[in-house]
Amino acid sequence: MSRSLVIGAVLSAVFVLAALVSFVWTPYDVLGLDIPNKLKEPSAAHWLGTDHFGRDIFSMIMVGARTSIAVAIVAVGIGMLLGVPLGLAAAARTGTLLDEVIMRGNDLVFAFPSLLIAIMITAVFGASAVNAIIAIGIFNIPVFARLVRGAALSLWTRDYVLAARVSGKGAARISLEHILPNVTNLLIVQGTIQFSLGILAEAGLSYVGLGAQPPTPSWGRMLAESQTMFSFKPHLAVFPGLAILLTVLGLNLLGDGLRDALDPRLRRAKR
Amino acid sequence: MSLLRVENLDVSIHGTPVLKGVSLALEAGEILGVIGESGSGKSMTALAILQLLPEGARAAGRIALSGHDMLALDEAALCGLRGNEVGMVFQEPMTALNPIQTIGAQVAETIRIHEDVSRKEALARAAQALRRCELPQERFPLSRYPHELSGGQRQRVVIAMAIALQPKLLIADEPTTALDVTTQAEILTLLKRLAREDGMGLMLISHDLAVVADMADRIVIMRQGEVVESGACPAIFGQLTHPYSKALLAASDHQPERAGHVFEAPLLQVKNVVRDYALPRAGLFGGARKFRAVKGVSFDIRRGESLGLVGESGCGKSTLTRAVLGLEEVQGGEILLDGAPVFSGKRPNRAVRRKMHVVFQDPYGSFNPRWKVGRLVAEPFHLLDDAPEGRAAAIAEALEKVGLSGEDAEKYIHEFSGGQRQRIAIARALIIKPELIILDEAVSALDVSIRAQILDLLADLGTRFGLTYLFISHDLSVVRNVTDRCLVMQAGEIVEEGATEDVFERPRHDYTKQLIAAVPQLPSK
Amino acid sequence: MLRFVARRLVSLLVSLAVASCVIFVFVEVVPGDPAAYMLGLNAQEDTLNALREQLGLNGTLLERYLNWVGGMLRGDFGTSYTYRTPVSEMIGERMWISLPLAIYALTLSTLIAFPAGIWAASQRGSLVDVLVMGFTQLGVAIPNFWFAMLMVLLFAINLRWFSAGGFAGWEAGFGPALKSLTLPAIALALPQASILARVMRSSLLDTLGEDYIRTARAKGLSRRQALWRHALRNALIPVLTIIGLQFSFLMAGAIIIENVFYLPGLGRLVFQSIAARDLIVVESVVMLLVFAVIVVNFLVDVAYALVDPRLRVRA
Amino acid sequence: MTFMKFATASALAMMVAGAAAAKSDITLAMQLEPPHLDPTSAAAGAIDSVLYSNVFEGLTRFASDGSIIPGLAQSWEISDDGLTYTFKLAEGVSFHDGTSMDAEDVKFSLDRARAEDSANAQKALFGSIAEVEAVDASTVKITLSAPNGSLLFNLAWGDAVIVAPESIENIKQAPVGTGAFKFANWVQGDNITLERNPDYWGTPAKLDKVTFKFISDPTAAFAAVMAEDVDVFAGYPAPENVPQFEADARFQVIVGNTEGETILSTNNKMPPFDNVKVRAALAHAIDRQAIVDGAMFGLGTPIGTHFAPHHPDYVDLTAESAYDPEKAKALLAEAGFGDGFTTTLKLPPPSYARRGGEIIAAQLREVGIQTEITNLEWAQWLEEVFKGKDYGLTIVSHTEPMDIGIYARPDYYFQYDDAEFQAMNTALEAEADVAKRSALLDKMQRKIAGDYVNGYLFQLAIPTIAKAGVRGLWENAPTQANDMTGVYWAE
Repeated sequence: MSRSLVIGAVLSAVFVLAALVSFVWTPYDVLGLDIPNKLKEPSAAHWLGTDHFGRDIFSMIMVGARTSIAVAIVAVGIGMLLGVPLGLAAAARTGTLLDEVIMRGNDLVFAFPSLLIAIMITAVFGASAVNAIIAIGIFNIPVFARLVRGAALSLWTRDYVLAARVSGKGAARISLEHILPNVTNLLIVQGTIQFSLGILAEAGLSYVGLGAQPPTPSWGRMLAESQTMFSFKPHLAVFPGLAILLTVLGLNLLGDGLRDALDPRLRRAKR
Repeated sequence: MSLLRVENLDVSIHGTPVLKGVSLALEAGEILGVIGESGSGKSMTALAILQLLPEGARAAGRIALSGHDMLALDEAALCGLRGNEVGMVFQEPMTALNPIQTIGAQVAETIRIHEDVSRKEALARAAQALRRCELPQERFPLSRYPHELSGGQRQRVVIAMAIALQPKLLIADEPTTALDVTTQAEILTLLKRLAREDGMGLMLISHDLAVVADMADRIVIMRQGEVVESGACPAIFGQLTHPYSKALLAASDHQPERAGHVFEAPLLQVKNVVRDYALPRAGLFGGARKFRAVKGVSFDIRRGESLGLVGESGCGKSTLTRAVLGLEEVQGGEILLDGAPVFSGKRPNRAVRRKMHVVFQDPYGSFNPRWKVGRLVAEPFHLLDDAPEGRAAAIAEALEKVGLSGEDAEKYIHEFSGGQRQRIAIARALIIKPELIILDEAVSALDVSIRAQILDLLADLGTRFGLTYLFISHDLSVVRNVTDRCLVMQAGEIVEEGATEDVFERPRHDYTKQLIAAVPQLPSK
Repeated sequence: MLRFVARRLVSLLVSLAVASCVIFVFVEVVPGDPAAYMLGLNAQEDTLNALREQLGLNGTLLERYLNWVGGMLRGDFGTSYTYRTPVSEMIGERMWISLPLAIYALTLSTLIAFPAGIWAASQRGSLVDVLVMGFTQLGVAIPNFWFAMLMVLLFAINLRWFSAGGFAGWEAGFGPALKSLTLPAIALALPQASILARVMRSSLLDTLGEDYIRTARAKGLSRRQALWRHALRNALIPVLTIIGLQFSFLMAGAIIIENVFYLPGLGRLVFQSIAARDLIVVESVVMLLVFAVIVVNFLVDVAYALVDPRLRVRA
Repeated sequence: MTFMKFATASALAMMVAGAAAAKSDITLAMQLEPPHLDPTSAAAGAIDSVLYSNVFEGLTRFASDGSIIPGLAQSWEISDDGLTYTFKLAEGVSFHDGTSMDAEDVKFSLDRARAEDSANAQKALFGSIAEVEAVDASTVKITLSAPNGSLLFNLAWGDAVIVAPESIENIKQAPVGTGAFKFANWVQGDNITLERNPDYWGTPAKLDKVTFKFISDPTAAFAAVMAEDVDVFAGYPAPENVPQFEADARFQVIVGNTEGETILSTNNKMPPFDNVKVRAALAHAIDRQAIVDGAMFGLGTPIGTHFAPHHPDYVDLTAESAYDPEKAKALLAEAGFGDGFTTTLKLPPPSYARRGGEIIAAQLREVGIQTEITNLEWAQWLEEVFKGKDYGLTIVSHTEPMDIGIYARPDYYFQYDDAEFQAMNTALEAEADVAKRSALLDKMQRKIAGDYVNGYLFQLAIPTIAKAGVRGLWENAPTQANDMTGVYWAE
């Protein structure tokens, strides 16, 4: 067990736990406002203080974790669900038109400035967590498609694939039985990394007001709303910021740790 | 005093010993052959001499290279010696050169590091060195990049680098293993010549007894990090004492017992088969270009027969194999197994495929690491329309046939050695009781002793189940020992065909003659 | 080499064509009537129509697309609905902020990343390596807008070393202009540098494991010599890719940072234009950015071929 | 923790900050940038904020207290039937391009504004004008189709300023007016600069140069002021910072009132809001003070009707809709919504709306009304809410002065259609007598309050943050303007 794996696992676990617990319990109700108690510094009553509506920041961070994690997970899910089959197909039919189309399509998506697209999507369909998910998810598709294609191409040259063909198996079946199981490690590793990127992206989007809508708490919006106040109430900006930083850090470390643990052979550049 | 003297050298990597008390000596102008199978520590010995051991390795003992105590010298001093006093040639010419530097620059570098000379002069001397390695500038300008050269040519560049400064000692670690037999012969003669010309000591490391036997003045046989036997060559072959070296010698030229009835009726018929590949389009509007890998090949295999197919890399034998297996459609001619086409109506003919299977070269690449052996072995059942009942029994049976046990079905492939894996591969081939088994370089990656065992197994199975073999290999000596008839393939064509014995004793085609001449011979006992 | 370039050029053109369609359709479905936005609460229907006519908002989708593309080919990006000035001019102005900012940030990140990555790789496992990797981990994880906020608080509000934002304008002189871009550039560069350093390191480690490094050592090169003469240039290829990606990201992805520092750059222009439904501006700028990305990637590919002779033949 | 260090550091910084030396130029920041510079063809208040009375002048104009005073028209006579107004123009007035301003220009401007194809956003202002004629170079006669008590008021609007036919062509980029400042330069997306007009007909401006900087983002605004990048921030967008600035010797804070009635607009045609009981329940469910404190950090005056408190005719009706959740629940029950209902709450960008929205949502939740909050850009808001009338509730500040008339427009976005009120409004428009107008206005205020047409929240206050040395700024904003003509630096 490498150091980074442990630290990463712990950090990530903490926030996932916080998110889960927030479903059943939070120190305070994050929807109930308490204007008289606004902008309180951290104290015994409010461990991380209160925001400009007197809401308990600790509770909001817990629920915020829920939002970020949910958005990121679904976004990565979309990326995998669509990206992996595309990558497998491209590799199975390499050199053909299909392959060409898929890869060019990927390049095209990559060519679009992601944040702008996110903004445009929300401009069309209105700002909401769902649209944030879509916006982030779209850009996960090519990531996985490329990853899988690359890995699959090298797997297709293996003799055991040839053996499977000799045993009369078709491309689809081989992709499923031989290729996919052998790229899962890669997927797990890349998955965690995209997950952390997703959290960062969600924070960015909700920071510019395109993420989850109020009153649902979200880390990015907590930062945005506290911006004008953090010069005299630093805790408003410090804690949500740290929450993002630590979660992303945790996931990245976890990703690296998994990479080394699962497969020493692929010490590849992360991005 | 001798040029190189290694005295009870111990090397351990992260604590695990890899060399145990290795001692050997090499005089100037002498050729020392170091023989051993994988894991014998022969390469580690070489690296130890250059002090290029991998990280975490520690060496004890004594290495004296023309007076220098290699273990005592500091890094700077060592850099001064490497390439200057001692040069080294590695096994894999394809990766041993920096892909983005010209061969000229890379050879010249050796000179410029050790001597303060102008770039111009260094290049001039690099040109000489290359010429000595039979890469004259007229045909191979210094401005060439590695990827523009063949494997043999690259190996020559590597050698040129090593001998550019006429070092006292040249270490060649499996310099020809990755090369075709004819190229191998050329490289070996080259090395020999250079050694003689410069009165240079040459340490030739190889797994192949024959290769060394041809060249060496003295021989060292290693096994599991120890020297088991050494002596003058060829005399030593007469008086081998250590059982391992005896076994090794025997295995190197092993002839398995084969008894089996060969019928007249052909099992596989290949009728002037043509196979084309589409090349990347020339330019944007250039039409699709084709490369013809197999040019109208015809041959038959009789039932119960073992047919050899020899040829050097790129001669088209792998392509032909895939065509025979019905993996790819052919552009001309037809392939009949038991009278039925393997490939009919755009799609492989499953009914026919059941009658043949294949064993590949690489024991490590031919199994899905995530599957249990049982599932791997059973994969060919997919060819049957209805998987047979008693699947488990069938798997166990197949495994036992190849000398493994039924329990092994529950294990994963990484728990097995190379030889065992090849047995599993054979089990996989046997499980649906095919008539034809295609052995595609099936034993090429194995150490000689293991190879011998596998060859015996194949022979035994052949007799017991009346199997027919198509034995594809670049290794002529093996083909000679295990086939009844053989085909010689060159550039997509069959240039010679006949009973193995005749082909080897009385080759008719020039190419065949070359091939056979190039095969290194063991001294007859 | 030529064939290689030609091939890439063709696919470049194709992607551009497709991209333009995607963008246009996308932007056209954005709800919201620019005219209504411009005339506001008490506007009357006839006035709105008059304005729409002026803006050429009435007309079929295809007509408008062809006009748009045709215009761009002639270098005419149309006229902004809200500002009523040629879009090309607006882009021109904003470009003089976004482009220098991107270059500035990229230079910073490269200047940080290369030494860090090389150093870490050359001393793998050492304290240096651990530290560099640690910092890059932080750099990758920190949300750059948050980082920006912290920097403003420290350097602008408290220390007053830099102005909190805005752009001095090049007419104010090179120094001041650069100064006003410094904090944003740092905010952008930090995460990029971290990524780049990591790539540099792992790519170097990969090449250091190659056979030809061993060959070089056998020639008598020291570790350091082998690294500089043989490993580095080979390791550059993946690094180039990232630099390419980062440049295009910096051109467009600076939106948030441009907002934090209220720099009137391209990203912010789009952001405002979408809010104002100034569709023609949105279309053109996004198209421009996409164009930039695609061209940069193309250049990167060509750069590969320059670094790696193998690619020159492999068309 | 490091932040504490920052805090002390900044405290020090504030102490050592020296007073600004007298300067002849000033940088004034505001949130919104004008789309273009023609006040007569767009609603964007930003245009007036930059140009009103600085570059462009009308016949009449607003004084800082909201009263109407002579502008380019030195004096006027109103016929007894109230149908003809005769304006005497100031002498020797010339536009910045040197062309002289005379009656013809006035006729041109007004006719242009009320023409068929006019793009004037406030066309209604000129609805009652039948004819404009230039009697002589310095006399203009305006004839009305019907008496209009608010004509002088209407003519003071930024949309009614006098422009010249010679320069109308490029007005959007290079505005040419008669004001004390001339337009100098516009760096789009960043700033607009004005220069003193040396040959101004009236009292010349004290400053040589005024730079209007556009900073939309509140954080950036805060940073800009704190870092003293700007001398004045008019309409400072983050009230939460006001206490900080008040505590900071470097700055003065001017909190002025505006014409902005901030209301919880209610879609009167959409069930259940078509039921007056439900609307009443809304009104009682809202705690105005909490909103003023939470959203505006104490800035702003609670209002009980759609009328500016600082206006002499204002009636305080806040008691009518006092905060009383229990009563609200009761009313809902009566209306048959005992267990509440769900509706939409669509919020435009300004913080009063976004923050106020969250607070109101929480308050309505208390009485069982669930709200789905959607944050909209202005363009979307205009599309969906204002034009499409696709909303349940929204929050917006109506900054047009004396705009109670909008309640007489049944097609207006909150769709209040009441014959009685419309009658009152027609009467008001025809009425010129001050006393009678007051009486009417009183009735109208009570009427809409009694019908609980909208939730009346508070009168928007604009904090203006300025360097300590700045003098002569308008305190209140009777119209959206930053009149810089009287501004100067104290020694």
